[in-house]
Amino acid sequence: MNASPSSAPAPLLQLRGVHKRFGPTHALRGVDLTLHAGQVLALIGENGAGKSTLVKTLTGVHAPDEGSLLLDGVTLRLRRARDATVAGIVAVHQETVMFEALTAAENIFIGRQPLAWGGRVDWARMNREAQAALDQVGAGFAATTRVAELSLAQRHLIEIARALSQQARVVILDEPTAALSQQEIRDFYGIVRGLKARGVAVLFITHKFDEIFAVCDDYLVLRDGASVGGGRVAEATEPELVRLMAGRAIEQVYPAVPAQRGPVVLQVEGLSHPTEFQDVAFELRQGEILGFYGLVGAGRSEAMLALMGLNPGASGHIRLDGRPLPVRQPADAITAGLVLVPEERQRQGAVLGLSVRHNLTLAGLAGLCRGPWLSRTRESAFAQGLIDRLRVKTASQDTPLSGLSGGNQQKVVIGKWLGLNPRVVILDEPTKGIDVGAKQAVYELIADLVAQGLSVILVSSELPEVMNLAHRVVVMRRGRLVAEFPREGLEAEAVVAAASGLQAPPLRRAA
Amino acid sequence: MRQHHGRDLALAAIIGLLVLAIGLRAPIFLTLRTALDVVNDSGILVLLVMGQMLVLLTRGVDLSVASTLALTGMLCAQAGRAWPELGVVSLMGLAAAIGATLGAFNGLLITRFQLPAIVVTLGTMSAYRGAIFLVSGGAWVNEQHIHPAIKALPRAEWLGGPALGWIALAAALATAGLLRWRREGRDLYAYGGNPSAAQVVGIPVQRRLFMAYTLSGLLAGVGGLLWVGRYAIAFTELATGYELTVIAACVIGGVSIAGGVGTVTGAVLGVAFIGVVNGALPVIQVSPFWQQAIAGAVILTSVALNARSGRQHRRQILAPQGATAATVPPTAAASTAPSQGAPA
Amino acid sequence: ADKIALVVKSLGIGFFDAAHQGALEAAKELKDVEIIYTGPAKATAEGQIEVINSLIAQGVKAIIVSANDPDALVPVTKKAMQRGIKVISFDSGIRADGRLMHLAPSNNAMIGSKLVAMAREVAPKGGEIAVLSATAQATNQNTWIAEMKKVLATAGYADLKLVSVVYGDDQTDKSYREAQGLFKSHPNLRAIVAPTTVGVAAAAKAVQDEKKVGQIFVTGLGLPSEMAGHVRNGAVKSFAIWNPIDLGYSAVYAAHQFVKGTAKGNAGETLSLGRVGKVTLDAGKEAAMAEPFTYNESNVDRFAKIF
Amino acid sequence: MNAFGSWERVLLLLVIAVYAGFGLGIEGFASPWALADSTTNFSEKGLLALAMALLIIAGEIDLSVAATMALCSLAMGLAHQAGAGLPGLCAAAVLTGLACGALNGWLVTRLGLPSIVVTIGTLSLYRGLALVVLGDQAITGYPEALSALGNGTLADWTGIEGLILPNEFLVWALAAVATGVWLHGTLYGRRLYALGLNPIAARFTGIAVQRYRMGLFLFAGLMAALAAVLLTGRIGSTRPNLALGWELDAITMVILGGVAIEGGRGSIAGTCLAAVLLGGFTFALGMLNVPGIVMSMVVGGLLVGAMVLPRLGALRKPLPLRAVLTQGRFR
Ligand SMILES: Nc1ncnc2c1ncn2[C@@H]1O[C@H](COP(=O)(O)OP(=O)(O)OP(=O)(O)O)[C@@H](O)[C@H]1O
Ligand SMILES: Nc1ncnc2c1ncn2[C@@H]1O[C@H](COP(=O)(O)OP(=O)(O)OP(=O)(O)O)[C@@H](O)[C@H]1O
Ligand SMILES: [Mg+2]
Ligand SMILES: [Mg+2]
Repeated sequence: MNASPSSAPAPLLQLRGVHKRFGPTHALRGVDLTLHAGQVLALIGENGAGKSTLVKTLTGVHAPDEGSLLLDGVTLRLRRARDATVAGIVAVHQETVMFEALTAAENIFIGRQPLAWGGRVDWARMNREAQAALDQVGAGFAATTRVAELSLAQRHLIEIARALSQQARVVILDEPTAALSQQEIRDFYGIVRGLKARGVAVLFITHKFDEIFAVCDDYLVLRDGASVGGGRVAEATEPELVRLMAGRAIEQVYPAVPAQRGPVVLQVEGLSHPTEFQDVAFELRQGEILGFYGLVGAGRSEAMLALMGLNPGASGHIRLDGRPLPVRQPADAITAGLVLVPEERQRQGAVLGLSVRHNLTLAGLAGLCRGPWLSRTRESAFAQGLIDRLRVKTASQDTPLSGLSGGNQQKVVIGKWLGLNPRVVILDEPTKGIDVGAKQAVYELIADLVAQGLSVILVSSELPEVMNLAHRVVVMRRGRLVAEFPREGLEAEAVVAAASGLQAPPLRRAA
Repeated sequence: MRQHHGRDLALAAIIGLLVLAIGLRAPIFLTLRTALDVVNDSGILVLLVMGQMLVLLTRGVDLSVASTLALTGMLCAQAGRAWPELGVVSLMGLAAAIGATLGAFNGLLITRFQLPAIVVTLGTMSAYRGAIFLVSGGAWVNEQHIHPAIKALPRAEWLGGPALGWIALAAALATAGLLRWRREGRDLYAYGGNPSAAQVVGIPVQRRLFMAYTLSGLLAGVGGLLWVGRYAIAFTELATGYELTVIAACVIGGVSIAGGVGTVTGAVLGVAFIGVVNGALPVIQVSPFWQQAIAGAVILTSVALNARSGRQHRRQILAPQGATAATVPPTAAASTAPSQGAPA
Repeated sequence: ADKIALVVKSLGIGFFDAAHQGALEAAKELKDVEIIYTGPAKATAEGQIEVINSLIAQGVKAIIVSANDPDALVPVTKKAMQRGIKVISFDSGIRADGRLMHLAPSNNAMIGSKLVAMAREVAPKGGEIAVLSATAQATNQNTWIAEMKKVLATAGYADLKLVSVVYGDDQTDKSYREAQGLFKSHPNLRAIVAPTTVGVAAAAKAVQDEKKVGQIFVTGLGLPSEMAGHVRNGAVKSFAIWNPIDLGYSAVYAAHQFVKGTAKGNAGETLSLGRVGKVTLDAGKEAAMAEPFTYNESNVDRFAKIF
Repeated sequence: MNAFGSWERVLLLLVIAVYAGFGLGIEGFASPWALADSTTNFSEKGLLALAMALLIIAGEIDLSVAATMALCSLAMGLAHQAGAGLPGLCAAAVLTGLACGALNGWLVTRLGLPSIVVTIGTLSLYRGLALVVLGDQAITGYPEALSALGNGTLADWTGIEGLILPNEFLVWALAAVATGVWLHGTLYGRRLYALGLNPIAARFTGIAVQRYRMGLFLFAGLMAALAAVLLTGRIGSTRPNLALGWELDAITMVILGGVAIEGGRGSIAGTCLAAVLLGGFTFALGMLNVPGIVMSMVVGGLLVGAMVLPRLGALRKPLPLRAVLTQGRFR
């Protein structure tokens, strides 16, 4: 089941029958993979299919339980992460791998700084070379900038520069564009093509189909830890890929959203913060999905945190059902029925050390208790209900959340609010880094929610998502609401233009 | 790093003011003699603080330093008594070796078994202390039995300056060099800043941690030899509780307990601060009963100030003040330029 | 053999180790006595209580204790006495209701005047003196300092001025620093009196390091083995200590008589202490041994070999 | 999170082994009097350990608990000198304990400082204050009622001869049960674990993180006050060095009890078993006349050994105990 490129003699990198187990989880079950010089191979699969695990075995972070790795036809044993780097295999990992207190240059060269006489770190040379690598990826900042001062997207560029500067023969990109803006993604494609032209083999992991079709030559699909198909991208179609990934056909990614909307539920006025956003004002109706679009760093997440009382220094007026809602801390908002699924899943949403059950019941615990006393039976019944409803893939309720794949973690994080029967759900980038199947599940969930009369604020940087789901879309740029569009007649260009500030379209209020 | 300069300057200024204020009350405090006393008194502390700082950078802590110091001191004193023919160099080597071994044992437990440093060193703190009792049978090694070379070392003058000062300076420079110019040192910052990322980029994490604890032990061991020489005595309770002083100096000097942050300059200033306060309290005749309370208050104030200065500035998303006037606010733009065309 | 326990403030103190020697000597003479030498890890009353509890459980016949706190040990020693264990204190006493007798190494007034006399010896024409004590809570230290003050207030000592009392907490580095502080704040200082073994050694070292030998003299209570070097280099002219060996020896003799029932612990009772002689209990059921013995160049080396 | 997991079972076996082994091996150890006395080795420290366990599970630590005890005892002394009776003394201790806890909590929650640094500072401060007020003095002569409280046994107030369990032990046992039920049986306890594992996510879930932290420091102050009342009653004297170094003993109990120092894992049962284990063990060593310093060395070794042993098992091939140990909390 190998991706076989059209014209290439000896493969550069080969994986044969790789197995990896984490306790009871069989994450990789005999994966075979072949990669040629100058080839861009898309590795796709649902959440938890084993993609990141595969990357980690390729880079020496995990040792495979079985199977072998061949470079230039020679078996290679990777004992530590260093060994992979030395062999020319480098990765841009899914989680950002950054040292905030250090400069960009140091981040690029950490652990392999150029040395001058006497084994001293050669700072001058390091800064010079780092600057060159940064310029190559089009980063517009100095190599001596401290990472703490850089944005998320800029940090990603550093990671890419790190990979580039290692004279890599194999570059692995694990969802590299998740945090990049449209423009940056286009620049990024250029970088990938440049690598390809230099004869570097690229393993590209993504959940975005447009990327597969834009830059990849071949694809390999993983499902449940095994390779289930592959071929040339040019000959593939999106539904086909989806079917391979999910093991079933998914015709309709975006569900139909009921059109009728009720009275105004949430009213926000004059939401401001000294440095982050100003005068954010909007209304939300019952059964409505309000899309919040903007480029990364537009301040949407910050504004949402303010609604939850999580952003000290913010001020403004919030009304729920016409009554003023003073929000001083999250509990105020939550009791009133306003809940948030935060953007940074691992840091803000999930308690990774706690089991799936306990994560699911954490928010609604009071409702599952008898008085202050915990009730095991109620808890596990409640958790099982949510696991079934959201189709969470987990070995058991007692599995720690850390043992689940990203997408399944996200389901759990969303799921914990549903037992509370909230009035308004704020979803901040709810599909970041999750696969089509899971995405579809999340979308269906959203549709479900509004059908039940809940209201949803959908913060997203994925335009199709916003355009297909939202009743209305508001656009934020540099901390301000700059435009508002009704669903009918929504045009992608206009939305993107508003978000990037290319033109200033009139602010229209949809009634 | 730039922020740190500001912090170091502030601390240096505070120390300067403190010295002046004390000098006003007791002019004798402003003499060279006092300065030398403070230097001599702080020399050993600098050694320990350098080691502790390496460990703190990795998000660890070494609570066993005082016990390591005392055990090494006791063993060296006994070795000096048993073999009077030993020279200062071999004694120094012995101290370094013993200290490094004790530190390496901590490091081994921490890296090999992946145990939390605070617990391991809490355990070895008691264990090493008990070992002193076992090797000495509880007996003191007295002034007349301390090897003359050990006694002479901390009192020597090299190049017109106190030997303790030079040794401390050497340790500080070596640490600074390690942290600035060696990969090993940079790796400590990286690991402390983001341990899992350090693993991913291929830093040999276990080896670096092991190094940090070994060096901490080594420096504590050398400190032990100097301590025994300076006070010409070795006994079980030597330097009990000194680990808190060491950690306090680090904290005052801006080394973060949370790892990844700290400079040698800052740490040395932290030591200087403690040295000045300790040296001043007897001179200005503050009631001895106040000393501990003052020490606590100083630690609390300095961490509070630390937290204030170190608080992450949040990002500026809104265009900064001056710039807002230049760019027309979107609402205004919308109302004045409807001609640009509505979407749809 | 009858088990007699010697509970000291904390282990690893030369003075008590010497007392242990004396106790063993007494045990040998008394034949049917077995000595248990023990103490807590830190010099606290709580630690001693734990130790005494386990001694009670062992069923020792007598407990001889040097208390870290005169009051705190009373409940536990009362418990011990209820269970038939004879409790006496030595060196540092327990409150009267918590013991059968207290054997003071010397009487407090004697120690006070001895300390002043030794200071006078190095400051014949008068001058400033200072006291370097152990911890601020140490009962015996404070009693002695009070006694010193009484003596200094008398006519013959008007020219000796006690300018400061500082505390080295029985820690070497702190005592050393306190001594240095004294040099600075009192440039005319003539003598430092340190009635504690850690303090006297540290102060002598400081005098030597600061090259003040001959200008400032250290005196106080110390062990010959610990002080011999300092006497030789001149920082110390003389110092005193009661004989800890005799103290341990006598305490065991006293305890033994309680165990055998020959002593009851009534005021006025006389106990015989083997080779040391006899003591008589005063109204507070205390007995004092001799005046502290003074050591100087002439005899320190001889005694340094013994304790 | 489990109230009684495999590590607790190991501890229970060890407790049984220690008591049975020493009971047979040392004459007098198994007598009811000795057993009752042995509880004083851990009862007051055990109170501190209960609070410490909660704090560590929640990702905090309080090194100032023992110093707080000294200050509480001082407050009792001052109240006594002002003529207060037993209730007044207790009130003084409790108020002082809560005040100390509140200061710790305030520094941690308001200024956002790491609790280990804060409490190193307040450790010095509180002890220092006790020293400032007391100086070289001790306060003694407490009312008989307090002494009766500190030295009494169950027999004294039930009137049943032979029930010689000391009051300290009873108070500790009651506090342990209450704390255990709270931690393992209520939603508040559950939230504590979430807090220790990921405070940010906990806050996002609506848990009033800072209020919990503040509450825990207050609880630590309260336990310190309780321990101070009992200890002061037991020894009838207040000195600045009261309970010196007990914070480390309490932490040792907690860690040995299987609470993970990085937070989020551990149980009250484990903490209590460790307290009993250490208490019995040190008492037995005391009866063997092992010097105190060697004892603390052994305890230090035990602490490290308890953590290394399970991992040794995991590294080598099967050891008999391995299955039990590796499922413990040290992972
Ligand atoms: N360190 C680990 N311990 C235990 N289980 C793990 C670990 N890492 C991964 N797994 C499990 O292995 C499986 C594969 O996970 P992996 O992260 O490779 O998925 P993925 O394909 O990258 O998913 P995603 O698209 O969500 O990133 C999952 O079931 C996951 O729960
Ligand atoms: N310079 C930076 N430093 C740290 N974190 C940053 C930085 N820039 C962006 N981020 C992260 O990216 C997130 C997005 O920023 P923000 O909330 O301001 O904008 P947004 O419009 O919500 O963007 P997004 O599309 O990522 O949701 C923030 O939550 C923050 O964690
Ligand atoms: Mg992944
Ligand atoms: Mg965002």
